[in-house]
Amino acid sequence: ADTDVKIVLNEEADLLEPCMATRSNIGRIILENISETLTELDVRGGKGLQPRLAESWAQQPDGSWRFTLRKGVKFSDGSDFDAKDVKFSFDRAMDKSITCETPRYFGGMTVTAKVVDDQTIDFSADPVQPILPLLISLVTIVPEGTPVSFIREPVGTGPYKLTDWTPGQQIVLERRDDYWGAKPAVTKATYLFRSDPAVRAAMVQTGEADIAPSISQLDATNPATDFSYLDSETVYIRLDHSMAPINDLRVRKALNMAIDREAFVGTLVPKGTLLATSVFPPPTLGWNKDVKVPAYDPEGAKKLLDEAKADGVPVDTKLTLVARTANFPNVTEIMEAIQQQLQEVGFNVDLKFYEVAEFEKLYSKPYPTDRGPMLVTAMHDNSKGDPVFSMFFKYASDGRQSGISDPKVDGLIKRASAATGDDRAKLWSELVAYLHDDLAADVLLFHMVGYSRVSERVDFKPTMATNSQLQLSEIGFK
Amino acid sequence: MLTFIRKRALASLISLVGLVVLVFFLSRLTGDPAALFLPEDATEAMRVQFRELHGLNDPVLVQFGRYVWDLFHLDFGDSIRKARPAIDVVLEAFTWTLQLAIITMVLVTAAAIVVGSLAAFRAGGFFDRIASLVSLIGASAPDFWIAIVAIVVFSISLGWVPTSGTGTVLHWILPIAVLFIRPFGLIVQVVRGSMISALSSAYVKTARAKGVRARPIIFVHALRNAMLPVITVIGDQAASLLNGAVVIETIFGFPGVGKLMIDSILQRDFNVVLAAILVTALAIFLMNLLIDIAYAVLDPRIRY
Amino acid sequence: MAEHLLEVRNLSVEFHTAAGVVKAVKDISWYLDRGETLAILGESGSGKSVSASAILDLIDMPPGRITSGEIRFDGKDLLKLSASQRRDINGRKIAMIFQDPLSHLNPVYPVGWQIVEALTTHGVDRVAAHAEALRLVTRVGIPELENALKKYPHQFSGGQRQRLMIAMALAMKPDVIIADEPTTALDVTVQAEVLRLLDELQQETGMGVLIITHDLGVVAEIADRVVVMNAGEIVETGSTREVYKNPQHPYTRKLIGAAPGRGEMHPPLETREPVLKVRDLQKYYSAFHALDGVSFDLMPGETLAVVGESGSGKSTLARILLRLDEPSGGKAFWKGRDLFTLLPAELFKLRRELQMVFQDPTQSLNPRMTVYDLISEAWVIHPEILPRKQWRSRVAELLVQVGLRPEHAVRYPHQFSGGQRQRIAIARALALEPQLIVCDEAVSALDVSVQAQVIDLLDKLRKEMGIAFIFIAHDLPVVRDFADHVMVMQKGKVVELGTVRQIFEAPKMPYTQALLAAGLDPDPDVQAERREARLKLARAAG
Amino acid sequence: MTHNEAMPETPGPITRFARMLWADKFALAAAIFLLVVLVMALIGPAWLDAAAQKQNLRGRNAPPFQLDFGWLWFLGADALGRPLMARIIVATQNTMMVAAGAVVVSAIAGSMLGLIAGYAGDKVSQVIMRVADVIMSFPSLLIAVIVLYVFGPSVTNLILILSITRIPVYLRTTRAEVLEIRERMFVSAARVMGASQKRIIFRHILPVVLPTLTTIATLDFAYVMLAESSLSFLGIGIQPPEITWGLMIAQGRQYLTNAWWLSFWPGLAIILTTLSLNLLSNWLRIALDPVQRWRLEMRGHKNG
Ligand SMILES: Nc1ncnc2c1ncn2[C@@H]1O[C@H](COP(=O)(O)OP(=O)(O)OP(=O)(O)O)[C@@H](O)[C@H]1O
Ligand SMILES: Nc1ncnc2c1ncn2[C@@H]1O[C@H](COP(=O)(O)OP(=O)(O)OP(=O)(O)O)[C@@H](O)[C@H]1O
Ligand SMILES: [Mg+2]
Ligand SMILES: [Mg+2]
Repeated sequence: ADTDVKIVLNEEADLLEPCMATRSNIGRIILENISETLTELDVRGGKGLQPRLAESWAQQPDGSWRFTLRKGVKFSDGSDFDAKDVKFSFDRAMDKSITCETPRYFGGMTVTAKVVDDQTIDFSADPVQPILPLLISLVTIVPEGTPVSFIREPVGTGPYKLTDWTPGQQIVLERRDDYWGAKPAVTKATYLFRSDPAVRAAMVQTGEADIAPSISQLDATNPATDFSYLDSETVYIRLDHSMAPINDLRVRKALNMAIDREAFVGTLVPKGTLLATSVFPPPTLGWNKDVKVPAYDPEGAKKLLDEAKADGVPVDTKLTLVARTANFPNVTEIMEAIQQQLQEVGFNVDLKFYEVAEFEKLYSKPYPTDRGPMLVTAMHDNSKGDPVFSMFFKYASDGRQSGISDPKVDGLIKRASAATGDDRAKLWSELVAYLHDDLAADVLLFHMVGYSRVSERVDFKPTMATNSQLQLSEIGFK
Repeated sequence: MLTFIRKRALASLISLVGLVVLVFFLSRLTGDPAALFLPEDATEAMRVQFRELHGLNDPVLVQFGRYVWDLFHLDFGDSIRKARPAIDVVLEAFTWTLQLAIITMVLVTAAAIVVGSLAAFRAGGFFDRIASLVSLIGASAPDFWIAIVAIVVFSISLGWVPTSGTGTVLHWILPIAVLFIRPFGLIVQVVRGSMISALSSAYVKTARAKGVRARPIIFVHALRNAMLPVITVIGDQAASLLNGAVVIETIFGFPGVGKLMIDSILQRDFNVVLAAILVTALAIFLMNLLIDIAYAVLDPRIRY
Repeated sequence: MAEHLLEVRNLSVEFHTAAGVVKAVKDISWYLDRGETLAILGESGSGKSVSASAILDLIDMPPGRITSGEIRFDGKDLLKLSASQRRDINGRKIAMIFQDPLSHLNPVYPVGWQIVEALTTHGVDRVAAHAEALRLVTRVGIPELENALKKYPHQFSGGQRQRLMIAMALAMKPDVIIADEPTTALDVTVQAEVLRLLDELQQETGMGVLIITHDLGVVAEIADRVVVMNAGEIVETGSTREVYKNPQHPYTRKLIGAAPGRGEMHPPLETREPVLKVRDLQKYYSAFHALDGVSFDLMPGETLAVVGESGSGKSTLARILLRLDEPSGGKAFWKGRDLFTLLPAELFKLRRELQMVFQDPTQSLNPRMTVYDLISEAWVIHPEILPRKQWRSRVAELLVQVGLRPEHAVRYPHQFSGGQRQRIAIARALALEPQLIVCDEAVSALDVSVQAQVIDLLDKLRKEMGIAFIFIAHDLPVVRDFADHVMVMQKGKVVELGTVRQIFEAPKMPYTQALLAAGLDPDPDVQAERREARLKLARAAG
Repeated sequence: MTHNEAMPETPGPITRFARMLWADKFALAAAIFLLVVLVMALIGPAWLDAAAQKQNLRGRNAPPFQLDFGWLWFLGADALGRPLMARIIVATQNTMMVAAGAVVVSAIAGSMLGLIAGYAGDKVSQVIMRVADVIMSFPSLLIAVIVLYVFGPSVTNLILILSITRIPVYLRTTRAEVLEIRERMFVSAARVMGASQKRIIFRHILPVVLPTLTTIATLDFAYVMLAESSLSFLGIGIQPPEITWGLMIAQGRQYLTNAWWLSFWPGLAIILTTLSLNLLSNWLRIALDPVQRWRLEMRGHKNG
């Protein structure tokens, strides 16, 4: 029918497990389409955290959070939605016998849910969590009694229900008539899967699909259908501060100054790409607009290196520039260019590409003991609106992917995590500035831009969130 | 012949067992599925829990014992990523691959034999030169070129066929056409070479003396004598199709076993890898058996 | 002047080779009339087969080239017809029996299929063709009929293959049949049958027969006229009688003079310790007994001729003695050692002492090796025989000894005539200086003059070096001249074994007697008398 | 008497083959092209490495057929503005090393095993063939991942992986032919002369199989050159900034519709190399076959 859409994605969902909805290939299909959450972060209007299945929430004096739930909500299997479902869903997602993604957001704290009545539920966290409502936006709600193991046929409260899944071919969602909220325009959505970006773009062109998220910049040639958007991914080079010569500040600064970031934009990375000053992208809380991208200054870099050398820093040591194959578009060329730019100021750089598993060994702790000084190029995704999802892992002394160990950083992270409101934003900003300007903790490169192709019959504007979710209710027809 | 098949089946069974053992142990040397399945910022607790859940903490021998035990009960284990029986996942994909392989190989075989034989009949002639040139260029060009150019021309510009996917007969045309090219080029060359010698044999003279027409001389008298290397190469090409046509599957969104296998290997989804290898191996073993029988059928001088 | 059925005028054929142009046929002319039999006699390698091939458009051009001439058939010049017109004539109007049946039968199809095809190609329907094929193989005397049609060429004996070839050629009852050495591998009784069959068909259909042969007896038996070729040219033509009684050209005279079967028979040998003892040898092909208890002794320097029915197991015996096939039972001792239980190393030593000349020379020569390589391979394998320096001269010497020329050394097997290949095979066997040579129809494709030369050579070697021969042959005059002992075989069994004199002068067994009686005499008059007598007998019986 | 004078002196094999090569102009062109490739492989990196590595983002994806920057830019520039011509020349060495290495290793190993399997006893043959079955059904990517983890990345390992997967074709083809050829009479004749198994295999059987093997090998060249790049993404073997033609094609893949020259020229290089090898192997097939050789010998002499 005219109100059907076809969406072509780059990879098929392995599962349709609600508790794995934070994984993009699953989330783009089910998040807020089939499985809803209590709260929802609005990226489109910049309105911050919005109610979804919860009508409101407030922090209790003891630091716990009370959520008041929406009435008259039904799951697609006909059962009613109440606080018991919420508790069940949370406990299920945190259960040890199922390896959901949810626990990763609740690391370092213990959270317990307590049903107050059918429409009310309390979440208490130890230590107290100022951003608990934000974290709760990552917990999808399933009906009580859902098996505590991965499922393939999700039941949710969302506006759509799963009607067909032919593995390898398609997934079909159809609109529910008994949805609690406003009726979306799309009646039926068919998801198709093609790994080749050129083919995805072509499918919209030939009318075989209506929406193709993440096409290649090169194929985005038609302004009428192709949209670019900041896609919440940040590319940076993680530096290992425990190794000479990288343990020297001058060397790290030189690394930063040696790279001509501007030159990449519009060439190897698309126009619109932002130069990064932190590992999370701009709309996130605490993004610091005062921190400036280091100027491209090869002469300055050389000078710094000379100084360091004069002080006995072994600047000639071979540095290994590590990257993951096919990590982001043009990764090979970008890395080759960076290698050359570093070499031009006098670094001795070896370039190495690794497959995911091998790369993972170098990227995450425990690092191999026989590693030399490494520059690990990685891409990090944070579309959740708060730096907490990045900073601990990337910079805390015992952060899993941290290359530094700095007491001041540890302290700031701790404080910021516990703070709320403007305070929180300020602390994060301070941390960003400290990392960037004082420590030169790593070589931040780009906030990446994604391209989507949307057929002209469909009214849809991709956003930063399109990477991880694609709400059918946001799609209209022209 | 029957004893031959029986002996052969037994030997194949042994190699199948060998294959399982080999793949099982070797694949476990290649890293930890936990790191790949879990998000990069997963906590250590999650990792431990994951390994526990999938029995990856046990000694490898225990894991192997368990696997074999399950295998005896026709249980190939579950896919870690897909949380469903590995064998279901594999069979789904393999059905597609099998169809694709069979259709392609039938077409390739027929076409390559005709073209190769005709090329050999007038070796060095115009047809020979053109046929060889075209088939060789096709066979040595990168397959994604052909695939993408085919999509641009036939789907986007001409709109004759859909770009990709499955469903209708039209969907099959491009993938098969692209898959066709390399085996075609190779087999044309092998047929041609083999036929040149066969056509200069004395028995071909006899046939000419009998007044046999050119066509039966080529396709009846000479061809059967030239078939041994040809069916071997056909078998080889069929085997690589059975192992999955990755580029085709990737570009045309064809849900075959090739991409499944690659993804599973890269994600260390061992149960799927093992099941996929077992299934394709079974098909390949069977095919090789048929080919070996075909040798003896084609050439009565061959004895086993 | 009336048109002849088939007429060759001024035909010349040459071949291109790496070493230059070989003029195989030089300006020859002859004709054949309806109901007539023309025999082409001539030296081996004189262009007989090539000229026959030219008639059927079988010469590969290039490298071959018909440089001049006409081939007129039915009023048309064949050389000017289109390929498809010639195809229609081939097999239906003109058919050919090839000299070398093994390589000329398609190895991967049952012989029945191949005969049927000769018929269906020209429009006979399949069922009728099958019945006809059955009738044809019956007429050429193949045993186990129905089953035989399903067998493959390699499952037949040399003579049987030749008969299948004949059946195939006769299938369409052609106007002209070209028979290239059609009886070389046939024992005399079968040969007689085949010749009679040709004769009958000729009576029935009035076909013309062109028979290429070196067997003067065959010529005397069936030919009306004779053409004698030497070195690519026709040196003499005339009626059979004329040519035999009054040969003009020296080559013809030499040929007739060389006809075997008139020399002294070998005196009995003094008994010595046998080098080879064969006891109760058995060979089964599933239920079929190809060899059924064969025993004999062989002394050094002795020639044991093995004669007998085609398909009686002679080649099988040879192959088993050389360990090319495994016996199903029995024993054989070479100088006291059990041949069949030798270890590989011992076998290797033994290989030098035992050699074989195969019945199908074409197939036994590696097509990718030059004659020089083929012969000198013996010394590569057994370097102790001859220092490398002398290889070239020794190859040349061997070639000359078997009647070839040293310049042939650089050619490849396919560039030779049937008889020439046979001689290459003999030269190769001699190169090893063995103590026993098994000759399986080793001289059957040679014209009598060359044959005599080769036999003389073998006899000399036998005398001088004590080489023993197992000489499988069907050509009784040759056997008579060369053998010490004769073993007569039938159906896998030895029916009679004795000295030449015993066998030829006082044969005991009826089969031996029949064999001797069926022998042909080179003298056309003698042969005519015998034929007359036979006819009378037949009439009396009928 | 001496016959030495009488035996004609043939021209030495080199002049003979040169003459035959001259007679086939296609093969001659192929030989010259391959010679050029060989020279490039030898001197390319030393000669043009600097030019091939020099990036120039302003000249990125510069279109071909312009001489503004110099002849090295005649084929255009890649995504980093490096001249494609220089890169193709420099890449020749790595490409040839890997491709020739893998093809030669697999062809030799495969055909040797095939000869053994075809000629040796039942047991040995059964073992070899079943192992080949196993290799045939072992996905090459898995072999690659395993080798990568067990032995670490290196060019030798890359060659090893590529060749292991191609062994079965050669093996099976060789064996099939041996089964038939060993029944031929000239093999019996050689046995009667006391030829050792080695001699029979190499002197009598191998020459008959060889042409088919070279035909397969030439096309495998193309296959290996393309497959190599798909393994480099695992981090095995040749990696940027080192280059091979396969890698260049892979890198140019995404530009196929915008800047076709990025992958076209290296693709063309592969096609031309394969084509040349094949033309040459077809020529060799005829040159080595006495029955066919006239095709080459005639042409030189007269317009036949
Ligand atoms: N392809 C060829 N290349 C070169 N020479 C050839 C070729 N074919 C035949 N010849 C030569 O042509 C001559 C005639 O050969 P042909 O086969 O006609 O002899 P023939 O008279 O049938 O002899 P035989 O009685 O031995 O069969 C021979 O000297 C042979 O060497
Ligand atoms: N491979 C085989 N399979 C079945 N039967 C065979 C096979 N080889 C030979 N025979 C049969 O064995 C018998 C003896 O064959 P052999 O070749 O020894 O005969 P021969 O005495 O040499 O005859 P000829 O004089 O015709 O050459 C024949 O009847 C033949 O049909
Ligand atoms: Mg002849
Ligand atoms: Mg015989």
